[in-house]
Amino acid sequence: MSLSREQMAEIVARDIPDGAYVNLGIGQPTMVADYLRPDSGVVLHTENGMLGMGRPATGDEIDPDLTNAGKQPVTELPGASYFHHADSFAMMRGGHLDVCIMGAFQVSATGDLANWSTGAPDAIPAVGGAMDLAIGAKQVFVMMSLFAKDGSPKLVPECTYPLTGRACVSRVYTDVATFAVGADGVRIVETFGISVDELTTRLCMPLVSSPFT
Amino acid sequence: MSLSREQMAEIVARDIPDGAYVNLGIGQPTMVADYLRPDSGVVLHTENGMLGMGRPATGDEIDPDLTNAGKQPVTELPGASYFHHADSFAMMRGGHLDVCIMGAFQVSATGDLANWSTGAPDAIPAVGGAMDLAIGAKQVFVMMSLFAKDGSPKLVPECTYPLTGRACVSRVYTDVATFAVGADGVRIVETFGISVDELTTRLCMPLVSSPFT
Amino acid sequence: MTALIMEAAEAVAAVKDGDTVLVGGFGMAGMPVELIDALIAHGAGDLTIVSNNAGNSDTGLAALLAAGRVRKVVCSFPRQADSWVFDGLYRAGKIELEVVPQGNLAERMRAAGAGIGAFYSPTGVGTPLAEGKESRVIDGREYVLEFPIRGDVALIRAHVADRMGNLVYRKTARNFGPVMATAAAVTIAQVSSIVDVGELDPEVIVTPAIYVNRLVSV
Amino acid sequence: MTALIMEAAEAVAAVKDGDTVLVGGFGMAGMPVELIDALIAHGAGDLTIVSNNAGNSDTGLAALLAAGRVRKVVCSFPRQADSWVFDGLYRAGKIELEVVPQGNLAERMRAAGAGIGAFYSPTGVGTPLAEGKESRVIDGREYVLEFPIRGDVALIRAHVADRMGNLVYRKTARNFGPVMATAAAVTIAQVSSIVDVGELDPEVIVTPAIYVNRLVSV
Repeated sequence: MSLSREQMAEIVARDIPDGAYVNLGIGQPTMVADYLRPDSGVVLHTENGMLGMGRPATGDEIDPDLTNAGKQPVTELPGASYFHHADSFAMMRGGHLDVCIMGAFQVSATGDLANWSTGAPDAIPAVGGAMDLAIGAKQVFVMMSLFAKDGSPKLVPECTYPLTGRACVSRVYTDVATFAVGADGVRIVETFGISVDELTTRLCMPLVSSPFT
Repeated sequence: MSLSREQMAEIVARDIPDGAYVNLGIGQPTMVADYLRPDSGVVLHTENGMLGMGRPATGDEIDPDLTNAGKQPVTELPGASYFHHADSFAMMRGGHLDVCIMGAFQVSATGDLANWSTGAPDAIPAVGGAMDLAIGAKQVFVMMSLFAKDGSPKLVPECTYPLTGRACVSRVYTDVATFAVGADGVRIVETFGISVDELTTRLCMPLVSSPFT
Repeated sequence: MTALIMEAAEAVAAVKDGDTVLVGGFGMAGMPVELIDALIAHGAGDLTIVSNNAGNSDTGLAALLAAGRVRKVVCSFPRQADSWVFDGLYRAGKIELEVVPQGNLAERMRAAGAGIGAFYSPTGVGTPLAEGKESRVIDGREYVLEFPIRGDVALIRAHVADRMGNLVYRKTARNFGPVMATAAAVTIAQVSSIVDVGELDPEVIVTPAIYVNRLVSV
Repeated sequence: MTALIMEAAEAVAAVKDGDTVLVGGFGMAGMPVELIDALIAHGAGDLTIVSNNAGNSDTGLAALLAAGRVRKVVCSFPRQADSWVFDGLYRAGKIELEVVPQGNLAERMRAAGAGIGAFYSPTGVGTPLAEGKESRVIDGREYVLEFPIRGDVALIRAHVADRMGNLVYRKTARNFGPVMATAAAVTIAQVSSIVDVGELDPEVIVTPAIYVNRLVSV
């Protein structure tokens, strides 16, 4: 059976090393925080200038001066620190974050990421920090459904949407399979309710089916 | 009569605008601090990461963690702030200091500064923050004796010593005259115990003798 | 020179028609709302606004845009759920937009403040936002050449200032404030309170007074 | 990963022969003396040392140099009244020297930590220290292209750390520490005390724990 969004978040959380510095971007990836063990020592970074971000703020905790990258109110954990935007993006761009987790429109066989623009001619372009995160973190994990609503795959030989970053994705977590992207191509790590044959058929690209090592 | 070092420092201090942010470098220019009016609002910067530097520390005030660019113990004034080296030099390089005051081996007719190396073949090169200060401050004031021990002028048509910075000096304060360096050349602002004729004779370069405006 | 303490209206009178104005804030956190309102009342137009977003709802930057004062927006993320004012102007061809990746936006302003002529950034390589820009391979990695973004005026919000202009911020409202303060010819900071010189611990000052020209207590 | 608390000897075992080691301090302020002593005892050689100065008197960096462990020094100001160890080695042709203007030294390390491929600096233009370097005129001003300086290990001194590795400094002893912490693969900080997580105010942390790998309390 394919995975729910919650199950995907749980699987991603499992793959984050203890003590890692992690950026969860905005939207779906922020659900990963719910599945991190409290004793994992994972420290969350938010691009608007904070390490040690805690869970979403509720009720009296809400402070307009303390938000995440999605501009939602959050809390502060012991050991947190604040810094300005240039320092925050220096931290990202300089390769200091261990993992960042992002959504995607498309990921290519070589790890290219497209997640900021569908290239629609009437769209208003808006990129935020996505391009900085894509090229900055030591590992970029993507979370997405493997197929679009029209059934077309989002893991593709080459992105047709405008790129966010080149050759930057290392893992792709989807509802039906997890993939590792490496120098030798895309390897299937695990499948959920779909056979490798069906995956290979529906994805118009070569896949390495051996277990990820 | 020519000026003592103290008198030169006093004259330089007089030309620093109230409220200016000023770097006094190391050595002789630090004497200028003694002649700033306490109510002048001038704020001293030291390149090792501080605004609001106070007078030299004595006795129990001496703190090895609080020194000036010459590594001498200093004090902290109310309103001081500390910052790291990259921020300190960003402040200098970014043109935020109003005035910096430096010594010199030579200053050229176009405001080139040579104050870090005599170019002697056996000298160990050492520049410190001089090149950053030279090109960073809005105005660079030089304090020096006008003539070397051998009688040769240190204000010259072109520097023969290796440069610290190009076209960066705006004022030259010497024991016998003060000069302003501008687009039209070097103007005599004031003389001390020497006639303009003698100055012109001893300096092998054209001088504008009209009062500085 | 030491910062001058002013009313908002007097402070923003520094903005002239055609100026580039850096506006702090990430969403509402750190947004200098009262300064923007004063800028709207002041009336300067033909402005280029550099800010992370392009206004939300009908207030603040959105109101400045709605008043027709803005020629161009330089930002990382103009399109939001409540950015209808910008969206309308953009679709009507009434406003220019330069989209800059957020880190390049911050770093380009940092470069302006730090006297850096240009820098090679790995962000945006291979994307449409690098089109037409110089690139260069350094140690096997490709970079895009990015140039400084300078402001004529910066409008920022901090938490507490001392009378000299030293600033501290509060939590993630710090965001672009410290960077923009370094990048503008005139920096105007609105703060929640102004204390006497000496009341802020020199170790914790985030923006030294040298970067702050005008203070407005709101 | 969260910083590990170690003895000095264990911490500096991260240094390997041939490494580039960034060493904090401006004069004695911020100099990680105990870490340098441990490095001397550790024995790694063929090192490149990046530091503002090249050692004073016969202790610390000077002792490391005297022990013959250093192949090259990258610094802004090697020559001081009490730099006789360096002076002797240099004049004997036993040590390489790269003199870098102090601001370029700091900015090149900052670039390494910030993922900047190279940057155009106005410092040094027209001087012997820019010879052989690329230059470029931007907006009418000439700049020199400068490349990052990365360390394999940074040895720095801070004032207080929490157990995660967050650091605060003291007065002008801050100097190169925060920059070097970002520029090395492994950053080792010696501190006067280590407190529990949560005891440092998040607003005043200068070096976030992400930049600190090993802590030594001295």
